[in-house]
Formats: sequence, C-alpha cells, structure tokens
Amino acid sequence: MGYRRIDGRAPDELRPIKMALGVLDKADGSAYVEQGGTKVLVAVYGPREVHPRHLASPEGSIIRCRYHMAPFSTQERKNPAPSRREIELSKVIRQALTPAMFLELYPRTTIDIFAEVLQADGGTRCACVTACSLALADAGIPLKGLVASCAAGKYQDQIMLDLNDVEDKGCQADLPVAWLSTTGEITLLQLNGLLTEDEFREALSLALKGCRQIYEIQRETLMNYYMAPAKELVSEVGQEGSK
Amino acid sequence: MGYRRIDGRAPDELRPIKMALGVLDKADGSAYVEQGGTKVLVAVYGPREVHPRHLASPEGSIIRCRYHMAPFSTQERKNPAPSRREIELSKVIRQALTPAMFLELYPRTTIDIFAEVLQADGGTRCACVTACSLALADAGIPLKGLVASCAAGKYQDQIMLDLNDVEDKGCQADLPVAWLSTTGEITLLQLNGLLTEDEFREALSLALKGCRQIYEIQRETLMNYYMAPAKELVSEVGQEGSK
Amino acid sequence: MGYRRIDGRAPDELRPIKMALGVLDKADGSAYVEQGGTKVLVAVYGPREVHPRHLASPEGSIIRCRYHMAPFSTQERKNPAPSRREIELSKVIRQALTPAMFLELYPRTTIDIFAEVLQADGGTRCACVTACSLALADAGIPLKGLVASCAAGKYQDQIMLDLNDVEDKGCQADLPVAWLSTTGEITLLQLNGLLTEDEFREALSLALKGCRQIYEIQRETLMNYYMAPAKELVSEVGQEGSK
Amino acid sequence: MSINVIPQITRERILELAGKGRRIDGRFLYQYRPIRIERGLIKKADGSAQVSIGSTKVLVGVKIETGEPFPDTPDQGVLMVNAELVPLASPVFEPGPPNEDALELARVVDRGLRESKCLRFEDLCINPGRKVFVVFVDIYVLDYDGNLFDASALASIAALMDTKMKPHRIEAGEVLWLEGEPSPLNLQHYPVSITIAKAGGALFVDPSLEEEQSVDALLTITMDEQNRLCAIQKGPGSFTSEEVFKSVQIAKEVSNYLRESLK
Amino acid sequence: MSINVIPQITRERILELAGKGRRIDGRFLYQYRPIRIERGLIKKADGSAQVSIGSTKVLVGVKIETGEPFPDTPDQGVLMVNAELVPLASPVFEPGPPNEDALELARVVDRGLRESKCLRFEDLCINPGRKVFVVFVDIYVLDYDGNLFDASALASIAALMDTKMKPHRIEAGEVLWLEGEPSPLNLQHYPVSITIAKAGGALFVDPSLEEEQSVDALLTITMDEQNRLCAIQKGPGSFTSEEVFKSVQIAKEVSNYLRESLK
Amino acid sequence: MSINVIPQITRERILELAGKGRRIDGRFLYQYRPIRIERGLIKKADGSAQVSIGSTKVLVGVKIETGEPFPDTPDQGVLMVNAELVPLASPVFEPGPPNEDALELARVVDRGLRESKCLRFEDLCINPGRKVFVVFVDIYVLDYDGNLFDASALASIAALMDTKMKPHRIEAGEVLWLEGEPSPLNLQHYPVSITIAKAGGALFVDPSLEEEQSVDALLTITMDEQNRLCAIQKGPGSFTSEEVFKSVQIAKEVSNYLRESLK
Repeated sequence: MGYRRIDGRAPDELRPIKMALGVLDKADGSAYVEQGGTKVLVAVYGPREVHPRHLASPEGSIIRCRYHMAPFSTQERKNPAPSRREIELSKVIRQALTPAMFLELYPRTTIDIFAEVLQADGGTRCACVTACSLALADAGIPLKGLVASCAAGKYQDQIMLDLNDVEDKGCQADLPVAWLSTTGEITLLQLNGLLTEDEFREALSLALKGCRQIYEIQRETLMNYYMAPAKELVSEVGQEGSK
Repeated sequence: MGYRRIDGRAPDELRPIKMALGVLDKADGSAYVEQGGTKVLVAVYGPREVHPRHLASPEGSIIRCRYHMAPFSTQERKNPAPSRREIELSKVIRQALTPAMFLELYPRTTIDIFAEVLQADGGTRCACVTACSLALADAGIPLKGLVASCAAGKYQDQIMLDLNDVEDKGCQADLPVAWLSTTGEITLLQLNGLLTEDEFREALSLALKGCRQIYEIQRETLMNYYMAPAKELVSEVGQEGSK
Repeated sequence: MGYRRIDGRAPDELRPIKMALGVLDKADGSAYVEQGGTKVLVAVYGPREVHPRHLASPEGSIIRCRYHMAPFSTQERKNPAPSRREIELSKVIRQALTPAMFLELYPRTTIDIFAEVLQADGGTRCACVTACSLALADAGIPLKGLVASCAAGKYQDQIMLDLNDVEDKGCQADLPVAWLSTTGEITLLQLNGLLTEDEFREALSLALKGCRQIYEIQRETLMNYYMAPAKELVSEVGQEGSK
Repeated sequence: MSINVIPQITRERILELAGKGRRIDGRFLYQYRPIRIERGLIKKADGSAQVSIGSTKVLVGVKIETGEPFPDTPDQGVLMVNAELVPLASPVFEPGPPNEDALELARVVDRGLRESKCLRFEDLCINPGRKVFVVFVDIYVLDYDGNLFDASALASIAALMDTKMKPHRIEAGEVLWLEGEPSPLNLQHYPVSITIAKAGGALFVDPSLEEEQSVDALLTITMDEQNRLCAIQKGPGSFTSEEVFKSVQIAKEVSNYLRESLK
Repeated sequence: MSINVIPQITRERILELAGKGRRIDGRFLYQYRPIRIERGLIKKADGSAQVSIGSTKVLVGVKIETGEPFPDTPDQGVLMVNAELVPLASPVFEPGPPNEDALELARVVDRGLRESKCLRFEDLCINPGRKVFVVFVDIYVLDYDGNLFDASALASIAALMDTKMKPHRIEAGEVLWLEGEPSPLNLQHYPVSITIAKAGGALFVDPSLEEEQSVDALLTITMDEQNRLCAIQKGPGSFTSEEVFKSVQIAKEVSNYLRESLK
Repeated sequence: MSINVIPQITRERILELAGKGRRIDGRFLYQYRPIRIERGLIKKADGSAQVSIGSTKVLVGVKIETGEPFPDTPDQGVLMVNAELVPLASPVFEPGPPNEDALELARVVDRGLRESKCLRFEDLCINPGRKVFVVFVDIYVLDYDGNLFDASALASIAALMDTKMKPHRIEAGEVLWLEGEPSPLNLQHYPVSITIAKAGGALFVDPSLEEEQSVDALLTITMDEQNRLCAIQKGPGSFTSEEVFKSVQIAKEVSNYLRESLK
C-alpha cells in the first residue's frame, strides 16, 4: 500500500460520488452531484425566449451560466452577492459546456444554467460542470457528449486527484479539468499554482483519468434514470465504485 | 376618566389629524396627511405609459408604489437609499390600495404612487395609505371606495389606538390595518409583536374603529376640496373632531 | 522680472503643453493632451446607433460624455467607480462641447466621448475639454469651432493662470473656463472659491487669454496632423511656445 | 412571482371547486401537501434543514458568527434573516439582489422568529455594546410551487432546532472556546406560519403555486405553541374581519399539525 | 430634466418676448416669482426650511451628527450636502440613486456654503483627526417648476439659520451635553444663488420650467452678503464675457432681494 | 468582446491560412506583433508601464499603500489586481463596473503574479494581522486589438519592475519613512503570459482581435523564467491533451522572447 492521504485515499483516488437527475420540479432539467463533502445542485431552463431581446442571436442559442455559492456553504458565511471569483467561474463553466452543445439548433433563444454550491468542500467548479452536463441531458437538450470534470493538484509535493477542502486550501497547485466524452477533448483547463512541466503532464493525465471515471458514473446515472425514471433516484458510488 | 397615555390621549383616541389635497403642482394627484408628528406627502402620476414597455399588461394598469423616508424624517439621519423595510412597505401599501382600484380600465398603462415620509412619528405606513387614497382621488382615478388606515398596538400591557413614536418604539405589538370604505374589507393587515387571540380581536376592532374615523376626515376633506377647490386648503381635525 | 511661482512660471504663464491626435487605433477619433504633469487621453465613438433605443432623438444626435480618472492618476489610489465629482464634471464637459456641435446633422445617433485622466496634476477638466475638441475633429465630426479650455485661480492672494496640483490644492479660488474659437463665447464656467468682483474680472480675462494660447496650439497640432498624418505625431510647445 | 402562468380555465376551476369546499389536487380545505423535513444536510453550517411542502422546497442554513450589536439593544445577540429566491427554483426568478418578494419573505420569517422570542437574545451577548453573537438564518428557495412563507418559516425553526454551538465561556468580553461536544441552542418557543387563501368564498390552507395565482386573497399568520400570534402578513386581496378571525381559528388548528412535523 | 415637454410654439414665444424685454408670465426680466419660506416644519431635524419659488418647492432638513473628519482637514467639521430629486416632484424624475442632475445640484449648493465659509468649521471639531460634527444638509425637491439651484440654495441657508444645537462642551475629545435650551448655529455669511437665463439676446432671472427648457443658456452665480462670488456654474449654452459680467451685476442687484426674504 | 464584428469571409480566410501555417497579417505562427514597452510614464504612481502589442495598448500603474492583511495570511502583504476595460479602447466596451471579461483578465494576471511568487509578500508586512503594504496593480486597457492577457501580464510585470518605494524601516508595527532615494521592489521571478490560438488544426501565438474572434479555441499559459507554469486559463473552445502539451512547448520557446522585451 502506497501513500495515503489525510482522508485515507490513494493519490489517484476519487472521493465517494453521488449523482441524481430530475431532482427539481420547476426546472426543465436538473441534477445533484455530491463529491465527498461538496454538494452542488444545477437547474437548466430553456431553450426559452431571451430578455432583454437585443441579446438574442439569429445564429443560435445563447448560453447563460451562473455559478453561485450558498451563504451557508462555506466555513465563514459567504455574502450572497456574487464575488469576483464566482463571476469568473461562471464564465469558465459556460466555456466548459459550450463545446458540447449544438447552439445553432435554437436561434433567438437562451439556455440558462444555474449552478448552486450548497456545501463547498473542494472541487466545486468541477462538480458543477459534471452536474450541468447531466442537467442539460435531463432537459432534453442534445449534446455532443457528456462533459465530466475533475481536478488534480499538488499537495505536500505529491500530485494527487480530486483535492478535498483541506488539501485545496494548503495545495501548491490546483488543476481543474473538464473532458468531453465523445471527442476526448479538454473543455476546461485552469492552473492555479506552480508546476514544473513534468508535474503538469502528470497532473493533467491524472485529472483526465478522474474525468473518465466520473463520466462512467454519469453514464450509469443517466441509464438508471431513463430505465426507471423515478424522482430522486440516486446512484451511489462509494470508494470502490470510483476506481 | 380612564387610562391616559403619555401624550394625554385616551386608549381609543386618535392623534390630531390634518389632511390636504392638490398640494403639488406637477403631480396628477397629491395629498398631504399629518397625524400627530407624522407628516407624509403623496403624489400620483398616471395612468401613463410604462417604461420599460415589457412591464405593461394588456389586461390592465400596473401599479407601482414607493414608500420612502426623507433623510431628515427620523431621529438619526436616514440613508436615502431604500432600506429593506421601505421596500417591504412599498409592496404592502400597493397591496392595500389595489383592492380599491379598477385596474382593467387602463390597459398597458402604469399608475405610479410616490409616498414620502417627511417626518416619522409612528404610524407612517398607515398615514401613507390614507394619503395615497386621497391622492388617487385627486388624480381623478376611479376608486371602489376610499382606503383609510390606522394601527392599534399593545403598549405597557394596554391595547391602544394610533401609537406615537415613543409608544411604537416601546410597544409589545403593532397592528397596522387598512379598511376599504365601501365594502368594509381589510386591505392591509400586519402584526409585529406578540398578542393572544383575545388581544388580537380587541386590537383589530380598535384599529378598524380608527380607520372609520379617519375615513370620515377623508370624506370631509374631499367634500371641502371639491366645493371650494382652492389650493392648500387644509381640513384641520383636532382631538375633538377625531372622536 | 515679476512674481515667480513655485515652478518658476510667471503668473500669466501656461505650463508646457503637448498635444497629439489619432493616438488610438479603435476609436473613431482620439487625442492626447499633456499640460504640465496632467495627462489626459480622449476617444470619440460615433455618430453611432443608440442603445437603449428609447434614448435616441429624431431631432438630432445625443452626446454622452464620461470624465474618468485612472486609479493610479492621483496621489492616493482612486477607486475606479465614478465619484460624485466625476459625474458632475462629465456633465459640465458635455455642456462645454455641445455649443460647438451641429447635433441636428445625425438624428437618432449618439456621439460618445470618453475622457480618461491618466495623471492628475491640476486642471484636468480643462485639459479634457481641450482634448475632446481635438478628438471630435479627428473623428471627422463637423464643429462650429475648436473649444479650448484653461483655468485661472487665486493662490496666495495672487490671480494666476493654469494652476498646477500644489497651487490647486492650496488655492483660494479656481475658475475653469472653456472658449469657443469662432464666436469667442464661453462654454464652460465654474467657480470654486471666493473672489471679489474685481478679482473675478481679472481671473476670467486671464483664463480667456490662456484659452486663446491653447487654441493656437490646437490649431497647429491639427495642421501638422493633416499635413503629415503620421500616428503619434506630437506638437511640443514648451514655455516659450506657450506665451 | 409576477408572471401569470396559470391558464384561465384552471383559475376558474380552482375558484369553482373552492366554492364547493374542494381543491384541484383533491386535498381538503385545511390539508397541507406532504411535508418532509431533513436536518443536518449541510455540515459546514451550524444548523440546517430542508423542508418540502409538496414540490416546494426550501433549504435553510444557520451560521453563528460574532459581530456588533444593534445600537438600541447593545446587550443582545443579533438575528439576521436573509432569503434568496434562487433562480433554479422557478422560471420567474432572476439572478440579482433580493427583490421585494425575497425581502418580504425574509422580513416576515424574521418577525415570527424575533417576536416569538424563540431565541434568548440576552444569552448571545459577549461584550455589551461591542461584540455579540450574530445568528444568520439564510433561506434558500430551491423549488417554488407556492406557499414559500410556510415552508421558509418551518425550515427556519427546524434549522434553529438543528443548530449546535461549540462549548464556550464568555470571559472579559471575549469568547473562550472549550473542549467537548457542541450543544444545541436553547429555544424558548416554536413559531410556525400558516398561510390561508380565500377563493370562491372559502378559506383554505397551503395554496400551491397555481392556487396562489388564482385566489382572491392571501393571509399568513405566525403562531407560537401557546397559540399566541407573533406575526401576520396580508398578501394580495382583502378580507372581512370575520374572515380574519376565522383564519386565526384555522391557524390554531393547523399549527399543531405543522409543529408535530418538527419532532 | 431631459425630456422636452414644452411645445415649440411656447418656446418661440418665450424667445420672442425676451427679445422685447418681457416674460411669458408677465414678470419683469429681473423679477423672481413669489418666494415663500417656512422654517421649522420638521421637528425631528435640527433645522429645516421649505422654500417655494412660484410652484417650485424645496424642503431642506439639517441634521448634525458626529463622524470622522476628512483626512486633509482633520480639525474641521464636515459639511455633507445631498440632493434628492424625489419622483413626486416631476413626471421626469425617477426613483433611484441621485443622477447627474441631482449630484450637480448638491455639489453647487455645497460649494456655495463651503466657499462662503458660512459655517465655522473649526468650531465643529471634537477630537482632531478622529471625531468632528458632521452637518448633513439634505435637499428634498418636492415640486419642480424650474430654477432648482436658487430654491435649493435659499432653502439650505434658511435651514442652517433655523438649525439649533443643544448646549454642549467638548472635553478630552468627547462631547458633553449640558442642560439648557438649544442655541442657533453661529453663521458667518449668507450666500444666495441667482440663476440667469439668456434668451433672444436678453438676460433674465429665475427661469420657470418652461423658460428653462426654451432659453439659449443658463448661469448660476452664488454670492455672499458682501457681493463676493463664492460659486459659479454655467449650465447649457454659452455666454460672451460681457454677458457674464452683466450677469454678475444682475446678481448683485437681485441677491439683496433674495437675502431680504431670509429675514 | 461579445459582438462579432469580423466578416465571415475574413474568418474563413484566417482558418484557411492557419491550416497552411500562415497568418492573415503575414506573421509566422509563433511570431508576436511588434512589442513596445514604455516605463515610468505616470509619475504619480509608484511604478507604471505601457505595453503595446501591435495596436493593443495597455497601461498599468502600481500604487503601494497600507491596509489590512487577509485573515488567512496575517503576516504577508496584499496584492490587488484590478482591470478596467476602459470604453475608449473599443466600440464594444461600455462604461460601468468590471464585467466578467475584466474580472477574468484581472484574476488571471493576479494568479500569474501571485503563484510565481514574484513579490516577497513576507517583506511587505508591517504589523502582523493589522497592517501590511497593499500593492495595487491597476490594468488600464487603452486600445483593444486582441490578446489582452499577454499585454496585461507583460505590462504588470514591467510596472512592478519599474516600482520604487521610499526608504523606510518598520518599527513597532509602524512604518518609519527615511531620507534618501527610492529603491526598486525586490522581484524574485518574472512571469509572462503566452496566449495560444487553435485554428484550422494549427496552433499560433498572439492572436489579433480578428483572429481571436475567428479561431476555434484559446489558451493562456503563464510561465516564470525557469519555465515553471504558474497559471493557465483556457478560453473558448477545446483542446486535445496533445495540443495542450504542444502549447506548453510553444510557450517555453516564446516566453524567453517576451522576457527579453522586459530588459
């Protein structure tokens, strides 16, 4: 048995993951993702009319995305007004999803994606991308593939997968990645921290490996949902299932 | 002679009231109400075009209402930006007036009601409702009846009518009420404080008694105004007149 | 030799001035003005479509003007959100330029003027007016004449021209003036400070003298620019040239 | 909440049925939709509860931090109630600062908690006039199918019941945190909200979204466990005083049922 | 203030009459509309005055509180002038934070009060660099029929003349409030504003709303009782320097009349 | 940045040329437009630099003031990076608070400076937990012709290299300013940003505005002088992992050239 992390995981091991679809009544599509202590909820509305109208495009749908943290999601209460970080991540998440979409199908409409972090325990943007992709599917919006997302990072000089909050706060580098299932392309890539080129290669490969595992859970969740489309069905995938 | 209050009133006695109509030049309708130390001024504009247009309704007029306190109206200077309390009361006042109006008469228009508290000495929302109703009449907007408003409350274990600022700040409960003259229905009802069911019955009955007295002054003011429509005519009703 | 100021100038002497046209690539017109340590940059966009549309006028172009200070332009870092002073000066500068324009030529359009203070060393609003007028000319917008602007003031009981930052901060009165070259009319006039009527006459005359000198530099700059329209051509006018 | 999305025929049906003492979803007049309360979902909060009333879903998190007291109550803790109508909850909610509906919701829940004196505010003082505990109650509306007042009030008191503080002592105007298990807040009272709709001459409780948008008037009454009234808020429409008194009777009956659900 | 509500024919008539030295409402060129000043209407304020000039009506309240000095004048009190173009005053005023017109109004009145040194700011210091008296002058425009500058400046100085402070002593950087009657502020100067319009080659004072929207140019001059200029603000349009100097002469004549109205 | 102003034919030409390893303005794939750096233009700032990359022009000013540290790093100075997309720089920039593009720009530059540890933050502490030096880096975009990330990052590090502080000593938690000449900040590292565009199967650097709006994807890599990666930001579009690794190689090559321009 090799290096073990503060929560007992191996360096290349995901935290336990739960996913659920169709968890909200009013939204056109919705999904819930739990990854370790991180809990996110996503709703999709659309395609629908754009207000104000001058934002509409004759060439296709516009995508609006909001990443937002609940005031009680963090250690210190978070002011509910959007922070600079939340505004940046809203854009980054939108750009992670757009490559998977056929925007030209719905000219003059908007697809609105609302991602709420209910509890923040590291990796919230990735969990949101994973959940957004499921919620889009649940809304019946055609996708080129599912987008699965996971971060790798460097903590205590070790490259590891899917940092939790403690690792995240003390990390030397954080590398969130999103991956489009059908093409294998990277649709989200950020680096926050210092990595040598070799470390970067290692971390990116590890993150992509995590994305592929998360994609498998997404697929399983969708299949279960469509085979038995009962509300609040949850595919639980513990430590074993995530390897 | 029974219980006397800090300002010498009996428990069921209103403060001296003054009302005036047509006090502003530019507004379509306006009214001024003084109730004890509370002084409020209301202007009505409309029915007029709505901007932005998408707010307009083909089914009738929309009502917009703003309750606002002048910075010098309170003991400590009030920041002129609308507080959470002012935004709530704007909605409550709008809902107190709406049942008296024939909105379907003016499709695609707005009726804008601006209520300014010039001096706050307790009971400002009620004085505003009373004044709004007069200003709407002055603007020539057809009404199902006048809306008269008054609060009752519990202060030093005694149920009493029309609390002044000192009573208001120290009160155990405050129950503002508005009453539509033609149907006798209650169009505003809020409770802030703790009342037993019996106390609530007593307070509500007392408040409604106050509303009826205020309605009499409204009616008198309107009659005087239309019989002798000189500007700034004021119907003064002192302690005697208000019983 | 008479009274000499802290920077060695005579009371009626301008600071060294540099002007340049067409300094920005994307703007329809642009100009840069340096007056002593004051450095301002102006861009003009338009005539162009107005958004939101209801602001457009069938009778002519509307003018929008923004005077803004860079956060690093002042001694203490300036918050980039527009201050009350910047909002007032935006209006005053717009009103200084409007008398020089033929607004009726471009109905339903807007002409947008953006003035940025890169370094503030006294006299920024005047330098902006001077630069705006050049940028409008550079944008090919027909003008009734150039608007040249300069302040006079009272510092240590002496009336003097074109206060620098030290004089400005310690001055007893500041009198910014703008002057329309073809009619000789005053299009900007503000007084901040205390002046007797005689002092006011003296200061206004001095400021107008300064405006005329600045106009000469504007004219020279324009002529050089149109004769040899290379980018970033700068007419330097030192202490000699400005008399 | 401003857009009318209910077809005219549904509205008429709701009014017509109410006149006969019936509801469009088959409920009795004084019957709530199924209520489900889950506590402790949010470990990062000091207390939390998610309440569903039918499809309406509200999540409330409680955080206790330190801050300054209000100038007029220098020796009492502070209660801050905030409500977010999160845009994922409804096609008519929009991102942005709380609008009048969100502010009203927060203020009505606040009044119920504050006036019922469910918290002992004097126990939350650290250094009079300078430092007190601030209890943040954050209402997060996740799915909006009507009757936000009752769901939010219920979730708020449930979250406060779930709230624990680490053991501490107050010494010389400072908090000393001690070893040991967190212990629950000491709640004095258990206010619940009952929203009553008026339609077709009848009164009924817990209006769903399509009922809310069809009825003549709405009234929300908050009551403690001793049937004392601690907050009232009339919404749209008007009531006779008899209807108000009858609503209080209904609230008395129904509030026990709601309070049961908290156990 | 941006919407043109004046018919073309009225505008032409105003210009034509001005050319003949006459006004559309029959006034002389240098005549103000009737001025009415009422003081002390707002007991909750430390001073207040309502000024009407014709149909234009402005209410000013003064509040004195304590606060921090500006860093560059640590031993002087602070003057804060704020203006609200309250939407009840005009169909073109809208709710919301002060726009450029409101900010300009506040800042021009502020300059007149500040530069005239009507208040002894050094007397308003409590603890240098830390605590001073802050004098809030809140301008509340209630009815807008033109010439807000003059009405607001007049109401502001009148409200300051009405302002009283409770007796107090400053000791060790703190205010000690004493027994006794409040006493008025000690004013040094009495600045008033005179707004001059230019139309059809003529200059006249106190433009009404329909004049304001018809004339070629506007100029506001603030003067103290010694005829010193303490603030100038040109509005729209342009003036020759002769017109400016003539405007100063007009202001000198008229300011005494305005200052009389303060007595 | 959201309006598409590039004609379809230009977009197609850009893609077609890229497929052949060529650029619409004749540049090689890994060639930057001409770079020009001017320092010290703003004497009121503690440091400043204006960088042009082709027609793109960015001015950065650095100000050092004192303020409070972040709670989680009480003994370190604070870096504050702010970006303004000033409306004079582009017909698509609008006045107002920073939008998502401006915030992203500021945050990506911030990450490059912060993670490279170019500043010794521990040297900027005055009084732990209470008072530290705050380094404001204000990015002012003056002309927008594409590739704001690289121009802003280059101007920021150049401005920090230009920054001087007056000699001072820290004693008992206060700054004592001494006599003498200002001396430059002690920089540890020199991060630069390289933006790589993907189009027609090719990768190239420094996209101009019309390229930016035509390409399939964008990636910005920030690297220090030891070729360590200190920030990455993918923009629109997607990359294979091979393309990402190749982009890192390109960045390594090109970053030396950019760093040369700083000398």
